[in-house]
Amino acid sequence: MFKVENMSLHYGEKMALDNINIEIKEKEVTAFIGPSGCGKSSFLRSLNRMNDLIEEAKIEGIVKLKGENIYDKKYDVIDLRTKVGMVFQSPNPFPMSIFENVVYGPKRQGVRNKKTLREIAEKALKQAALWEEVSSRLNESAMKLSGGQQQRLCIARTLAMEPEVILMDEPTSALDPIATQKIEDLIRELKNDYTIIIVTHNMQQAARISDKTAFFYMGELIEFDKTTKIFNKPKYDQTEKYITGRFG
Amino acid sequence: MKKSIVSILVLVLGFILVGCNNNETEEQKITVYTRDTTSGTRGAFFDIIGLSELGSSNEKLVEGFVEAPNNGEMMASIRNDKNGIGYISLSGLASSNLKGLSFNNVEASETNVLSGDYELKRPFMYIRKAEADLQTLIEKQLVDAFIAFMNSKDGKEIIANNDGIVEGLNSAPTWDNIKDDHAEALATGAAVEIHFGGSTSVEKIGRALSEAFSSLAPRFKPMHSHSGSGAAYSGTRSDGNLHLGFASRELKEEEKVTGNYDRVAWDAVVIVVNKENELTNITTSQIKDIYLGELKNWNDLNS
Amino acid sequence: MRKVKKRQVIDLSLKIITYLASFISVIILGAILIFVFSNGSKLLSFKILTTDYNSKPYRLKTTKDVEGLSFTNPNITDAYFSEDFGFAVKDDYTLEGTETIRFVYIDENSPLKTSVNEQGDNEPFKVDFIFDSTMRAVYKDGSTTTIFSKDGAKNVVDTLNGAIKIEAANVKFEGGGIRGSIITTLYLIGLTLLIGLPFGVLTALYLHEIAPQNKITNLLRSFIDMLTGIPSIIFGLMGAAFFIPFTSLLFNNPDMKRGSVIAGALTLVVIILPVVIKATESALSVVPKSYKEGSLALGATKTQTTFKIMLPNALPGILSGAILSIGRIIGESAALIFAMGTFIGDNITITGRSTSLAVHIWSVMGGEIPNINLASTIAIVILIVVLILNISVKLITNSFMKKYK
Amino acid sequence: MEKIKLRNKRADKIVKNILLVTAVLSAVFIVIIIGIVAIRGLRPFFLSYDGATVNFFKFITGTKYYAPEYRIGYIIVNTIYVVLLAILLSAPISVLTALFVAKMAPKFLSNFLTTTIEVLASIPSIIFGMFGKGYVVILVRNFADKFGIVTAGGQSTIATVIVLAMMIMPTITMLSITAIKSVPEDMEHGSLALGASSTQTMFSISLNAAKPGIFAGIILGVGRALGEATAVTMVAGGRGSGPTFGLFGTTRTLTSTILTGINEANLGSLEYDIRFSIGLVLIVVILVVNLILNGVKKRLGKYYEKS
Repeated sequence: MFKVENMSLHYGEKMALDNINIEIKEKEVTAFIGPSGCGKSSFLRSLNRMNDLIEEAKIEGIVKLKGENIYDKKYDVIDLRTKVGMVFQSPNPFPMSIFENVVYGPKRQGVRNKKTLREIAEKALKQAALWEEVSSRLNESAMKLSGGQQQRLCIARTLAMEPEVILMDEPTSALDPIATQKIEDLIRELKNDYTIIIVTHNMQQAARISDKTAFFYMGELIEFDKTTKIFNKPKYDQTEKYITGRFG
Repeated sequence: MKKSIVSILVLVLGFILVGCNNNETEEQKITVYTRDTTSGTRGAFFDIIGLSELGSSNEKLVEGFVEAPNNGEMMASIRNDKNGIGYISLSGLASSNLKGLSFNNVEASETNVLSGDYELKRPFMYIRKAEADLQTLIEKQLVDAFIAFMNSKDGKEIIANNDGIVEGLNSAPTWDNIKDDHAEALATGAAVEIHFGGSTSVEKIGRALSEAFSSLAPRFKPMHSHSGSGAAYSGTRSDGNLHLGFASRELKEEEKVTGNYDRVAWDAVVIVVNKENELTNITTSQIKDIYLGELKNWNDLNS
Repeated sequence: MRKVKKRQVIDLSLKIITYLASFISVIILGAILIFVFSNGSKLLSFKILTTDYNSKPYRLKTTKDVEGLSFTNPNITDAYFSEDFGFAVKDDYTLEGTETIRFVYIDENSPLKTSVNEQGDNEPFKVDFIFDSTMRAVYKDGSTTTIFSKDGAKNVVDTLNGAIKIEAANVKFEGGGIRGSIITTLYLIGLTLLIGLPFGVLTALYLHEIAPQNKITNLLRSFIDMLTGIPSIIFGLMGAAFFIPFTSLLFNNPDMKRGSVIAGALTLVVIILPVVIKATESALSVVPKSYKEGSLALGATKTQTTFKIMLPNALPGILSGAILSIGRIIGESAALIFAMGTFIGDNITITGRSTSLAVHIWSVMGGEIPNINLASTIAIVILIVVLILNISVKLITNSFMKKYK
Repeated sequence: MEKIKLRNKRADKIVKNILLVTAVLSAVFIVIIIGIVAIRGLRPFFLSYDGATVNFFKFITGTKYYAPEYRIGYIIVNTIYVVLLAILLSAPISVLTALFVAKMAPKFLSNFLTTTIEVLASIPSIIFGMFGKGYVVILVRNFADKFGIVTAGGQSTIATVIVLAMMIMPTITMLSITAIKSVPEDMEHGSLALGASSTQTMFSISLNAAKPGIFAGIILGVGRALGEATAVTMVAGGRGSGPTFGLFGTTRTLTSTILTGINEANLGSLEYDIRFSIGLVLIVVILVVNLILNGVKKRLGKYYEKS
């Protein structure tokens, strides 16, 4: 799905990512772990060019999505974001009804027909395991939902775009354990249809739900391998120290 | 939310269209201008052309008439409206740069007014507040002196200088001969506010007279506030705020009851049109039809 | 690809509409400033700021017989010179744009220099006098001819040809200046701040520092907030119905029943009260809590703390409140038309009637022929003062904020 | 030491009471205002002015305004009509300007525009009136002449609407700018992440989320437009009858009726006191309009209260 070759990222003079090389397979859950400020979130945001919003961010190297370099001038960023959805750390539903939130994406792409919109909404909410809780009150304000429900709503609206990849930037750090559990089950569900890349502080979470794990440290990709291998016998001692919680 | 905004918009546009189409758009349509109901010029004008009931009510006036609150607005509107017709005081014609029409083939000039040939003749009158209603003696003395000055040769000269038509200019005594009868009024002392008001047609003459008189009587402090001839009577009643009110029309019977009134000068009402209008004369029946709405277009007039 | 194209077109058109809309405000400000400065600059001069509004009329007559005198013609362009009396006049316009005749030259030993006024004291004709009334020429045989100003300047000189005296000459020193209104505006600012500022500051101090946070205080606060919602015309009605009778009783002067400067100032006090209170309260809330606690900890009473610690630190806020009030006072028109009337005065007294600059514009624009030039000149004065006030408020609030950042 | 402490305590008490009195006094002014206007305003309906008492129902519903029956029914309709048009004209422009300044414009341009709007906001209403009467009215007249439409020298509803719109635009724009700037950034990122373009995000998210703030600005604008007197009187034309819906017909609002001819009216006459009744009606209209708008704002805001 993603092929990244010696990519680096600078915020003005400060170097955030240094010479990252990674390849992310389809329909797998890849977790990015590492101490805060190690650049894992910055890297995640480069995959759907959300870093473009920051003026002084400068990207070098190649980031290929299914063979095409997404930082190529001709590559349409809108098209990229319809393919690569993103869920943020704290839930950010729009100040509209639940229904409007979910169909927001498709509407912006020009889908107008009422029936298709209702279908998309139902499918996405079911996928996000939110349908039963909200099916009767779709016109109510999304702001009234609980934290966990709101996060699942954000996932639902991303799914409504039928993306190929879903990026998740510490999706459960703002949620209580029960809601976190629901999100993790949901991610296991989604694995069969979508490629998921998740940034997390919670190593148990990474161990539980991810197939592959990448360990970042000080802007460098230290180690990238199967999750079982990383958590049992990591190749580099930095990874081992971080996993056993001696620093970070 | 979007639906409600759209509905308001449609509603408002409907109103605008409804309102808009009652403004006729044919080229030659006559726009009729008139003064407000308090104006003396209006009263005199409608009385003389035989529509006196129009003097105080807009009931039968032509649809779409435009009301001007004073002489200045009337002049400004007709100056900017090629199809406009209205009436102003002869004393204002010179400075109005509008075209004055002759009435029944008699030109509106001083001689024709004095001789009576020009029918739209009307007096400039004044009413003074009754002595009993004045608070202080000095106010009475100042008003007496002012009226004496107004009727003196000097006063009449000033009235003539402001296009008022005066009789007996040369026979009137000069101020120097009569000023001794008003010694107390002309003495120095604390300023006394004397309020003038009433007709806007007489305002120019009123201000010129009061300005000249204030150089004669140090205590005399004139305050002018003119709104229309109607205020001449109401302003000089006991609760009114005027010492002396001017009217640019013959006084009604109930306005003469106090007996403190007289004529300042003669004036005339002249029918005016925009400079570009080729019309030069108008008859009584034509002007009546225009104001009643029977005659709507300029070309019907010339036939 | 067709769908992408359509969206880009919509996006572009929305962007263009937004660009255009946002420049409308610039166009409006530009139009207003150009209109005001182009119309107002003609009359803007030191003279207009210092001359009275009402012209000073004189009635003069020459005393000396002019038999056989003759004077040299100074040949002033398009002016008419009278050899007999040694003066030159020309057709001109007054400040208010009406036609008049103006004296442009009077010879040193012209008889007009020794003319006498109505009370008999020596009052010479002066250059810049205007003549828009009548005078009489007196001839050797005692006969007289009336000279009308409406017949123009040339006629004045021609009629005086061969005359030996001038009598009953109504001339005047031109008015049209805005000195009176400027002084009235300064009186208003002074009086209103003198009464309104302490009132507002004390109220703010009470609400913010002393008042127990309970229902009554909230009620007081909501009443004061309601004051901001009242339009200025309603303040005018209140001024006319409450302050005018109150002031004419206070000074027991019946002449004040049509309004006075003090009645206007009191009305303005009520208008600026919420402005001062809000500015003071916001300044008080920025002062760090630690100052207050420090003072109380040292045994100072509540009021001592308020006056010794809180008030001094809130002074910049109060100052910006005062400046905002000045802006409101200068700009106020509807309320003052009711409370002070629209008579433009010259010798300004607290109990007398005159107009502020804003109301001066109102009465000049309301006349038969609105005098745009004079109104725009006054508008320039108001705009300049308002701009200076705005800038100073910005400077104060910035420095005040920096101090506590 | 004891005496001083005693004196301090007493001084403290006295000063506190003085402050309380001033606070109560400043709060009492609003009661005086409403009271005075109400008392003087209701007099024409109860007392007789040399024989004429005004019938309240005719006063509220009539379509002609001249002595001695003062009917202001049509004036109320005119006032609301003019203010509504002024809002419809100025709100879109203000909101778009605010969006441009808050989101689209480069730094120097947004500073320049913000200063322009601040200067416009500080211009007193009398100068707007003067500009209206000296320029806008002439513009309207020339425009109408071109299409052969009759105007009374240009004084008309459209001129009033334009002047009012110019005056309330800065108020709405400034409040809208703060509202749009306070929209949380992650909401906008959320929209961008769903493949919405930056323009789409601005219009459907930034504007949408800022709606309560923008509406507050509009409510303030309506308040100012309803209360404006001098500028409106100079351009409205003072029509004596019937509600005017035509854009080029002269009109008359509650405030211009109160203000016109105030010098000539004799103190205590019906012509003077009727202005207080109109003032009372104006206060009621402002209260009602504010209640309605706040109701709409609450209904509008139902999507914003956090759970």
